[in-house]
Parts: sequence; C-alpha cells; structure tokens
Amino acid sequence: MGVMQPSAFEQILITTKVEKVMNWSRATSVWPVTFGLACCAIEMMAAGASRFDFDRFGAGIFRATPRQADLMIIAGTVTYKMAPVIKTLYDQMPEPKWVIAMGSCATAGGPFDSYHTIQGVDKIIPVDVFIPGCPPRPESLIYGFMKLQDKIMTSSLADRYKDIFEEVG
Amino acid sequence: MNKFLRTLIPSDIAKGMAITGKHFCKVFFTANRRKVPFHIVSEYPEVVAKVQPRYRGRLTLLKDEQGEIKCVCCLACEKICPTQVITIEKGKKEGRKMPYPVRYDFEMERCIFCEFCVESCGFDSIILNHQFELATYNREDFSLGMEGLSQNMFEPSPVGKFSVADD
Amino acid sequence: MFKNEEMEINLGPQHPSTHGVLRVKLRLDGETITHCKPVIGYLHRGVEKICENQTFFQGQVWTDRMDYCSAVANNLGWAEANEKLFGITVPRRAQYIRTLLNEFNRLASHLIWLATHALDIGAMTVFLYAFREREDILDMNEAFCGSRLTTTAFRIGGLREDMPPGFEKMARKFLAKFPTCLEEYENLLSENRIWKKRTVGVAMLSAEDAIALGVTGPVLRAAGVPYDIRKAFPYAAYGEMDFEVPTQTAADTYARYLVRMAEMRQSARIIQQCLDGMPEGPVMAKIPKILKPEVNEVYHATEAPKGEIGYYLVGEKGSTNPYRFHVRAPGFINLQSLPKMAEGGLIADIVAAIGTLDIVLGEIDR
Amino acid sequence: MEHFIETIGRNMFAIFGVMALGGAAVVVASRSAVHSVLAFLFAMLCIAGCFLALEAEFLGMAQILVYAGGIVVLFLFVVMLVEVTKAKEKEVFQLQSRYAIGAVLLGVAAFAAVFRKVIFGVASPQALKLPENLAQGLNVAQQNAQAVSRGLFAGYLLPFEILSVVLLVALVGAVVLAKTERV
Amino acid sequence: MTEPIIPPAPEVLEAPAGPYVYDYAASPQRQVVMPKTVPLPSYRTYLAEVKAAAEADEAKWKKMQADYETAKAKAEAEGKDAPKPPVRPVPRKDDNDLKTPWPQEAKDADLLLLQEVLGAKVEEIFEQAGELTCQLEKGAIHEALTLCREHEGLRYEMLADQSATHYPAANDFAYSVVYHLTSISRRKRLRLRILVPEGFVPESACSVYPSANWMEREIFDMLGISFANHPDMTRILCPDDWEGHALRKDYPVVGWGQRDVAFREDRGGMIERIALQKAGQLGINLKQPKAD
Amino acid sequence: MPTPTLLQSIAITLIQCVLVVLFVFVVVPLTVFAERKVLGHIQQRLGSTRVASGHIGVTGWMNRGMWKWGRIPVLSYWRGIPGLVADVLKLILKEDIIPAKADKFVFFIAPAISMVSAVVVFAAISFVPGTFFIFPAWFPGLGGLPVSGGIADINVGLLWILGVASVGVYGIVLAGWASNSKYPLLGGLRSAAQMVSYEVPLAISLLAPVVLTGSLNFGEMAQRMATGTSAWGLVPQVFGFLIYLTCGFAETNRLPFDMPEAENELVAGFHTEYSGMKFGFFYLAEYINMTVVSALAAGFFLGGSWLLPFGLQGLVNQLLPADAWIAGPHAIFFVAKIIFLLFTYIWVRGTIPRYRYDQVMSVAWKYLIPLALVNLLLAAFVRCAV
Repeated sequence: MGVMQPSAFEQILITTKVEKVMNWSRATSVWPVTFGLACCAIEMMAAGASRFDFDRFGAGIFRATPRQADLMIIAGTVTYKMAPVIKTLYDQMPEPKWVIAMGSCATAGGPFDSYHTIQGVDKIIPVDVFIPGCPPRPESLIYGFMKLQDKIMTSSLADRYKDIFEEVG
Repeated sequence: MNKFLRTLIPSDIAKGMAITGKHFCKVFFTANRRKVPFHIVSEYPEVVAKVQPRYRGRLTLLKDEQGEIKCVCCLACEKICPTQVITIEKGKKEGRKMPYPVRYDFEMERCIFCEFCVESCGFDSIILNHQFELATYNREDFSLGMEGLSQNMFEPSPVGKFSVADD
Repeated sequence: MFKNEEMEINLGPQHPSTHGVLRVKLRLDGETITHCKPVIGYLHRGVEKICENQTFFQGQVWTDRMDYCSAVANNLGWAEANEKLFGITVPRRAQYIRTLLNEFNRLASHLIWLATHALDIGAMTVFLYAFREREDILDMNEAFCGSRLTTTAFRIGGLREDMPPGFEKMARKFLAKFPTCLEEYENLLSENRIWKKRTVGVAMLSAEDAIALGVTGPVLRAAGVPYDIRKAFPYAAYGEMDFEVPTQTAADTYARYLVRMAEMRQSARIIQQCLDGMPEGPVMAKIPKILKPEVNEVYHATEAPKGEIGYYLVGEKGSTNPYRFHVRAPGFINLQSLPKMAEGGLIADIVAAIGTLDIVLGEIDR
Repeated sequence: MEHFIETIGRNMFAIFGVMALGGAAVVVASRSAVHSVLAFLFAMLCIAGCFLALEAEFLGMAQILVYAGGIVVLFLFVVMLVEVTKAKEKEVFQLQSRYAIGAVLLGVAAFAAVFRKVIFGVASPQALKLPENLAQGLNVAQQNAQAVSRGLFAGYLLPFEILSVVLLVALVGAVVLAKTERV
Repeated sequence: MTEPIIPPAPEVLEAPAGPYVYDYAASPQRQVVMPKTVPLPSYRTYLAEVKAAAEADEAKWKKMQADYETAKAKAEAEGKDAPKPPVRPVPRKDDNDLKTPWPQEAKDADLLLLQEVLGAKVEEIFEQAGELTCQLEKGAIHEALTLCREHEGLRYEMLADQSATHYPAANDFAYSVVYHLTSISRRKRLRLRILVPEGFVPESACSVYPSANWMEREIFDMLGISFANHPDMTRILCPDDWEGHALRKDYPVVGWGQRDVAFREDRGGMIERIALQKAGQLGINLKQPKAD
Repeated sequence: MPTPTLLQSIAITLIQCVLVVLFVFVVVPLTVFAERKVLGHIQQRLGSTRVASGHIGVTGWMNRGMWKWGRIPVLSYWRGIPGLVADVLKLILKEDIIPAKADKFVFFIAPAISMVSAVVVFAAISFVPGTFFIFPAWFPGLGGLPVSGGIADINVGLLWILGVASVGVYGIVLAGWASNSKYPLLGGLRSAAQMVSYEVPLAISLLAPVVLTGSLNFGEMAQRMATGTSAWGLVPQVFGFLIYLTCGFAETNRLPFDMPEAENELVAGFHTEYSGMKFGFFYLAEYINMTVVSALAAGFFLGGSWLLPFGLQGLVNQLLPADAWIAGPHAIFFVAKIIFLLFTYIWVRGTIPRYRYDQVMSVAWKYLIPLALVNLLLAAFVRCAV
C-alpha cells in the first residue's frame, strides 16, 4: 500500500469525534437482555431494583428478546444442556454486542467442577468483562459494567475492523 | 347495584395510583436535595458502598510486623477449600524457622468466597477483605500472585483506586 | 379449515417469565393450552455427585447454591440432617438464631416470589417495592453471615459466630417497618380488579391432586391442607414458637397469594418471638474436628419457603464424605403439577401458574 | 411551476385511479396472499384518494376507516392464518394470473370508456355533485359531511334502514353458519 | 477546569506469577475411587457387628489375660517383679455432644403392622435416629406402597421422596431404592427400601403415587434403574443423548461422558459482513485486489 | 389579509408540517426519557443520572475525581438527559438483522406503516384555534400570511384521525406475520383483534363530544367545547372520558392492555425479531400514538388549548388585550394538557397489572361498547334538551 495514500478503511473511517459520539451513544444506552441462569440472576435483578438502580447508567431497559439487546449478562452456571441455547442467543444479538460473565460459574465454572458444567462461558462465546464473586454484589456488577463502558468508549472502528481491512486491502 | 357501582368506579385502581403517586411526588421533590432524599438509591460510584464488617471479599495474605507474609504453609486452607482454588508450594526463606510459601496460587475466578479457609487457618495469616471491585477484561488477570494477594486493601475502594488487575 | 390445527410453542429456556431456564413445551389451540410439558435440566450441575466427593463440612456451600433464594433454609435442612446423622445436640441459643435467620430468609424468599409473580402479571412496581424490603434482609444476612445471597450461615453443630453487634437493632427496625410495607403491597394488589381477574380461579390444584403429586408448601396450604413441617414435625426452635399456619380453601393463584402474604406476617411474628426470647449460652456444640459417621441413613425434612426440603444422607463408616447425598427439592416435586394447573387454561395463565409455584431452577435441576 | 402543480392537482383523480388499478393488478398477480392483501390495502387507500380528489371528503375518510381500517384487516387476519405452502401457492396463483391479466385489461378499458372525459378532458367536479334538491343550498365542498348525513337520514332514510337490516341479516347468517361448522 | 485528578497507580512490586492452570486430567475429581464397604444400615447387621465386636473384645481381653499369665509366670521364674495386672480397656468417652444413633429394634406399630400384613415379603424392620425403615422384597414394593396408602391404620398419603443408591461393593444387589412416605393426617414418616440387582426392573410407583413420576425419571437418569409401567421413562436432567449415569459410583465427578464444547467462533465473520455492507453503502469497493 | 396563492399555501403547509414533526420528535424522545424517570421515581429510584459524556466508565469517574467529590444531587439528576439522544443514536448505529425466513418486503414495510400512520394523524390536530402566527411583512414571498394552528383544518378531522389510526394496526399485524416466528405471530394476531375491537368504543366515546358540539372539525370542536359556559366537556363527559382513556390505553398497547408485546408471555410480542432502528420505529410509533391519543383527549375532553373551564376563560380574555391571547400561550396550554395525560399513561403503567387476553376482549365487548353507547345516548339527550 502506498505510504500517503489513504487506505480504504481510512476513507470510510469517520472522524474521531464522530466515533467518540458513536461510542458514547453505545456506552450510555446498553440494553441488557433479560437472561438469568442461576443465583447471579437474582443479584442482577437486585442491581436493577431500587437500591442499586442499573438505570442510572442508561442500562435499565432490560429487553426480553436478544434482537434488541446490546449486552448479555451471563448470570449463572452454564451447563452442557444450556450451552447451545446461549450460543444461539448470542448469535441472534445484533452487532455491536457485549458479554459480561457474571460470577464464578460463568467465569470459570465456579464450584461446579462436574460432569455437566462448562468451565467458563468463554469457551462458547467471547466475553468482554469477567466479574468474580459467588454471586458478586450488585455494586460489583455495576463496577464491571463501568469497566465495560470504558471498553466501549476506548474501542474504535479502526480496531474493530482492523483485521478485515488488512485482509482485503 | 353496589357491585355494579364498584365495577363502574375504579376505586381500587385509584388506591394503587395514590400509592404510586405518593412515592413519585416524594422522590421527585426530594431527589435534588442532599438531606433526606426519599429515594433509596445507594449512589455507588460516587459514594463508597456500605459493606458490613463480616463481608467476604477477596482473599488477602496478611503480613506480620516485619512485613513478611504470615503464612506457614500448613495447607489447612488448601485442604478445606471446597473448590480447590488454593495451591501452596512450600519453601524456605532465610532467617525464618517456619516454612515460607514460595507460591500461593489463589484462583479467584473459581473462588466462592465461603471463608472456610480463614476459618481453618490456625495462624490467622489469611483473611477475606472487603474488596468486591474485582472485574477484569481477562481471565488471566485474576491470578494476583503472592504480592497481589498480600496487598492489604481492607477498605472497600472507591472506583478507580483499585487495582492490580486494572493495568 | 384450521379448527384442528394446533400450534406448538416453546416457552423458554430463555424466556422472561420462566424464572430461570425452565422450558415448557406447549401445544396451543388458539390461545388455549391443550398440552403442557415442562423440560428441565438446563441448570443441572451435578450437586449430588459433587457433594458425595466432598467432606460433610464442605458440602454446605452447595446447599447454598441450590435454592439460591432461600439459602439459609437449605443450610438449616442440611445442618440438621447432618446433626441427625451424627447425633449432635445443638445449643439452644444456636437453635433460636437459626430459627431467626430462617424466618428472615422465608421473608426474603416470599418477597422474591411476590416480586417476580407480580412482574409476570404486569405489576412492575410491586417488583421493585418487594426488592426494596428484601435489600434490608440481605443487609442483615450480610451482617450475620458475610454474604448477601449464598450465606453459608450454619455449621454442623451450631453456628460459626454469635450475632454481630447491632444485629438485633437492625432486625427490630426492620420488623417495625415491615407491616406497613406489606400493607403497601396489599393495597396495590389485593383488591385490584385486574390482579383479581388474573389470579382468581386460575391454575387450580385441588387438595387431592396436590397430595397425590407430592406438592408441599404454600401451594398445598392454599388448597386447605394445614401441613406445615414447622408444626407437624417441629425442628430448630419452632416447637417453642407461637404461630399459625395460614390456609385457604380456594386452591387457586389468589389463594396462594393470600397464604403467602399471611405467612409473611407469621414469619415476622416468629422473628419477634425469637428476638424477645433469645436465650444466652454457646452457639456451637462440642464436636470433634473431623466428623466420621457410622453406617446410618437419614432423611430430614424441613419447611423451606417453597415447601418440604428433604436431605437424604447415607453415612459410610470411617469415611469423611457422605456415601449418598440426595435432596428432595420442593420445586422439583411442585413443578410436576404444572401440567395439571396449566392445561385447559390460556397462555397467559401458564405465566401465572409458574409464578405461583415459586420455582427456582437451581434446586429443581440441582 | 404553478401551472404544473395545478395540473397535478387537477389530475389527482386520474393519478389515484391509475394507482388503484395498479394495486388491484398486484392483488391478482401476487404470489403471496399477504402481499395481495397489502396491495388491496393500497388500492383501497388510492380509492380514498380518488374521493378526496373529488372533494368528497367524508366518503374518502369513510373509505379509509371502513375498508382500509376494518375490512382489509379482517382479510389479512384470515389470510395470515391460512398457511398455504409455497408450492400450492404457486399453482393456484399462476393459474389465476392468466385470467387476471385479461380481467384487469378489461377493467382498464371499461374505466377509460366511462371516465374518458375526466381523464382526457377537463375535470368537471359538477358532474359528481349531489343533486340540487339534496344539497339544499349547502356548500358541498365545505360541508359534505352534513350533506351526506342529510342524504342518509333525511332523503334516503328508508333505503338506508332497509340496507342496514339486510346487513344485519347477513351478519347473523354468517355467525350461524360459522357456529354450526365449528361444532 | 481543574486538572484531572489521577490517583496514584499502585506500585508494581513484581510481575504476578503466571496463571495457575488447572490440570483437569490430573484432577482428583476425575479419579474414581470405588467404595470398599456397603454402608447399608440394618439392625441385623448391627447386631452381628456388635456381637462380633464384643467377641473380639472378649478375645482380646482373654489374650491379654493369657499374656499376663505367661508374663507373670515368666517373671516369677526369672525372679523379677511381677508385671502389672492388665486393666480391661474401657472405651474412651469423648467430651462432646455426640450421640451416635444406632439401629434399634422396631417397636413402632406401623412397622409391626406392615410385617404382620406382608409377612415374609418384609425382609427387615428397624428404627434408627427416630426414623422407621422397612426393607422389602424387591418384587413386593408395589403391593407395599398400595398398602401404605390404602390401609386404614397406615394412611401414608404422600410419597415425599424417592431415591436410589449405588452399592458396587455388594454381592447380591447393586442398588437400593428408597421411598420416603409421609402421612399428613397422622404426622408420621416411613421409609421403604428395596435392594435391586443390576438389570432388575422394579415396578413403578406412579400408579399409586403420581408424584413418583419425575423422581423415577431422575433415578433412571442418574443411576440407570428403569421402572416398569412408567408413563415416560426418559432422561430428565441430562440431555437425551448423554452417556452414562452420573450418580453411579464408577462415574467420575468431572465425567467421562462429557462432550467437548468448542463451538465458539470469532466475531470475524460477522464483522466482515457488516464492514462490507457499510463500505458498500459509502460506495467503496473493499474487495478490490491488493495493490503493491 | 391577502389570500395566499397556491405556491404560498403549499409553502405554509410545509412549514406547518415541519413544526408538527419537530413537535413530535421533540416530545416523543422526551416522553421516552420521562417514562424512565417517572417510573424510576414511582419505584423510588432516580432513573438515568450517569449518562452525560465524560462521566461514564471507570476511567471517566477516575479522571474527573468524581469519587472524591461525592454526590452533587442537582448535577447528577439532570445528567441523564443526553440519554434520550443516545438511545436513538445507538438504535440507528445498530446492526439491522432480517431473519432468513422472514418475508423481506413486508418485514421492511411494517415499521414504516406504523410510523407513518402515527405521524400522519397530526395533520388534522389543530394546536391552536385560528392562526398560529403571521409572517412579518418583510418576509419574502410570505409576508403578512397567517399560519393556522393545524396543518389541515378539514371538516372531517375526527374521521381522518380515526381512519389513519386504524391503518396503524397493519404495521403490527404485518410485523408479526413477516417475522415468520411463533411469538410475533401470536402477538400480531392478538393485536389485530384487540385494536379492531377497541376502535369501536373509542370511536363511539369520541362521538359523544361530536354530538354535543355538532362538528367533526377538531379545532372547531375544541373551540365550541371550551368557550361559552361549558365545562370543557369534561364534566358532562366523565364516563366518556374514562372510556376514552381506557380505549386509548388499549389502542396504544400500553400496560393494562399491552397484549401484543406482553413481555412475560410473548417475549417481546410482534417486534420480537426486529432489531436496530426498525425496532426503534415501533418504539417511537408507540409513543407517538400515545401523544396522539393524549392530544385527542385534550381536545375533546379537556378543552383543547383553553386554560380555564366554565367560561372563565372569557373573563380572562376580556381583561387582557385581545392580542395577548394569541397562539403562543394557547399552544402551551394544549401541550401542557398533553403532557399531563402522558404522565397519566406512565403513572398507570407503573401501578396496575396486565389483563389477560380474553379479558381484554371481554372488557371491550361486554363493558366498554355498551357503556360508550349509553354515554352517546345520554349526550344526545343532553344535546336535545339544551
């Protein structure tokens, strides 16, 4: 590629400011999918309830369908019977999408090191933020969510599409 | 006739609306006040989260007055741990009679924070501190190593103060 | 042309109103359910197998995570089953504190039931009000046990520690305000015409069916059977408590709602008695460090918020692990009655039926 | 510019008419039953447009309200429930479309013959005005709701009522038929 | 505007040790330790054990006395001091609140009634820790359940629990199936037990107690005992194509029937699609050949 | 006043359209935002407060030292407002999935139908009786021309509103069908039946004010309702108003009757398979419909753009110079009434549970239609008597 020639991805790359606004809009309106598996789901509900109020971060609209959600909080143990379902749900979510593995079980199988449990949901789907705890406090979840917001804010189109642009030109 | 009237006039719904309306007014008119707000939101990121004294956060290796790790590798915690997340490698250190842990692995991503290890420890050398802000981007970041584990951050930290795993 | 066409739909495993990962296969005629088959196992984690390979002492952490809404009740059943297995006598103060915590846990569990049940039926504000009160109980859990949800509250032979300072004050403060909160829920729901329309006569389960299907807990009591293990086979300090077993005869969803609301009042009453009559003394029995049972099998049932939770333990001589660990989960048995409740109803009724059963998949699948 | 707009305005009726015909053609030609219903809806709305172009606002709105909003919905309701497999669909509608094209052409011809003057000549709203004795001095263009109501409830009350009775009978009959089939 | 306040970064003392990798193959959870004993409580066995223990104790005492005698004789012969006479060892009493519940003879009327009615079909009755146990012949379970439900003097309305245990060390049977009955009206509990060899198909309890439906399915799923006349004898917790029965003692905790889950794919494909789509909207052909 | 030429009138209409669309797209996101806030307050929460740029994420708070400042209520309360932009922006930027088995054309057109039919209704709603403002004389081409308070001051305004609103049902039904999935189909069927049923009592309850005032023109009706000594039409029409509100809730699929998307039964109802801005259209259309229903209620039962009932407005008008009571304040009153009704919507949503589907239908056919007919009859009697 020529040195000074603008590459294809720079052509369609919108300026940084716009990117920032895009990232901001994504980070402040993260709608999680209502999807709970086990104990952590109760703490997730508690995080959405009055005391902790997930809505303060613009993430209060829990959507029941993955098609309209941006974030999947894997709250609980993932078993072999459930894994295909989670995979399907993840595939149904439109880009950009994020995953938080909440609690020990989703992160690494937790205490359930047994025949029917998957040792960490990152074996099935890519995970953005891991939150340990059994279950994590709602504040813990909020902290993890803020770290996710950080990640969204610092993400750039260039990074996201780097591979593909390098590949095709 | 009475029943018909009751069906016609939605007094039950009005009762419910009164309750919710009352709460709305209370919160709406006090939300901007510092004193006695009627919402019960714990404004967590700005206000330090209230944690009860017995709260079980992440595992910490305690140090003695000389700044040395107190653990003497009795392996009680390793044995009692229901999820087998603790692995200790025994070793020696100069100038110390008791064994010294060469490696103290604490697999935080599997830990269930049950405090059995602390209970079993006869030397009071470990403790579960009050830290709950433990989220990371990678699973590997959870292994803090001995130094990370022995940083005695007892108080719950406001956002940003923490942590080893942050970088 | 299409009068005989039936539609098959899958409710779950990811569905907002299945309380986790329950899947219900439904066959619909229009909106009427003609056939209903619950499919479970999406949260099967092998708890029984794991516990058989852990010591008696370690086994407790898994009982927390079975019915995570009522971890303390699970712990209590587990601890008492073990004490029965080893023949341990628990000090009286420990019994009282256990009773106290267990009743707080019942309140928390019923509040979750109320919250999710109301949310299923569409009353979203009750959901948040119920969680508001529940937070106070969780604070107390945290103050006592160190964790909000998975408490690991008891030890075999008693308690790990005595009450923390200030706990009694917290409890009394909560008790003082709780009745007004209950009134708030009742004002929002009890007379509400829509709530009544959605619950009265919905998901009926007669007493005969309930007993035949092994259903216990508030669902059974709402059918008019006053069977409460706290009264029938008293354990912990329940023998010394003065409380009533609320029953209803209508056997529908509304009756179960009334029963649970009344139970919450009774729980508050028991807590009050525990606080007032708290004896002094140790909280832990003197037991050896490593427990090894004789050959023995034990089935100990306690009244969890959802119904009878039974622990079946088989002890092997000289072994530190239970030879067999089996849990009779109330949700597992209660869920069997879902087809009976839902068939013939509408698709909206199955949501009410699932809500009124108050299931928790963690204990159903184990 | 002004002239152009005025021309368009004057020929609104024709434009809507042609669009309605197009919609009708799609109704017949479409392979998917739901697409047909959609096209039918479009045709209905265009007919309402025709009424509007003729300054018969009340009729236009009634057209939208009754046909577009009520009847076509019911069509759609039925069509949605009937799950016709793709293969079957193909057969049925291919067979029809041959005849349908002819029918549409015939319809176009008839339409052109009748409204020759409107389409090709100067639009004459007078031709479609209510008779003088009905309008009774009302300005039809301004008050045609009143005019229609007068017509219905004063001038032609008896036929109107008889019609409603006929419709009622049809309704009851339909209910009875549907009921017996069901049981 | 004020300067952004950046809190001091925590001093990095040393690079944290690399992640501890859990070796699943060497995991103790994956190793199977087969039990050596058959922990099946029974009054008869208990009596035999007690008798044997007493005999052993007596024999030991006799041996000690004999040893003493010989030692004494030897000492006398050698002219030394006589050794101390032996003291019969008393079992040490622990100073704790433990009182092991031993099996006891059945005295409860229900058990006696069962034995009376069913006769030889009852293999054993006893009480332990306040719980009534009745062990039945494996073919008679349906009859016994019906009796417990219908008989005026028993009236056990509810089957509270049903479970099974695997005993690989036993010779003449492989499983015990346990029924816990509850009488709500009489406030009583009863345990029925049958011993089932491998391959035997016991009668289902569903026709007597409908609540047995799922519990028997669970037993089938977890231990592989199938029941006759059951309406729907399929797996309930594990997926239908699961291999093995998890709660058998020869099944490791981590499991050998476990399938590998590796259906994670990168987001690459999706990102590519979106990027191409967005580029196409902007009129850029991303798929142009690479220029050198 | 000069008579406008054709081009001028077209230009003025365009200006009116722009104003109305502006109104819609300002009020609707605000409603969405207000819904979150109001629901939050009802539930003793605060709603979104940490949305403003720079205050999000861990580093955001760290760099600004927010954790040191502690909580500053006044600031934090309003920091949530940018969220309403963020939601829409995010929806626009989201990937747009069309399921493989969906009917692509219908899937595409359904949200458009919903949105268009919701917005077009505003053509017949007049915010102000008479003129909104008059172009100053220096304005090129349009100097001295009046802009009326509604786009189309047609004499069959009510019919237009009802007719177009009834077309809105297609959006939902077609969305349910086109998704080719079971939950959306159930949702679509439910909504078809529900909306067609509730249109009947809605129309009948709106006929009572028509009978009382004797006009189908929206602005004229509001004017006749509010002027003179009448009590805004609210007092003689209490039951009519309640019936209308109930039907309005049902028509807009709001909580006691949100069958089509009943979250706990049908996942997300008819728009289960929709993502991105297509879903956003349904989302916005729902709120636009709410605004329409509120505007109708304000016009027909709450005296439109008049401040005071019982003819008191006349007194006020006499006290003030005639020009003072032109469009501006009137429009504000009208919008204020709309906002109050929107608040009621949210309030009700926060309070009561959801009906079952068959109960929804029985409420419509067994209670509301007879009651609405009785109400209409009473109105006719009143009209004859007065």
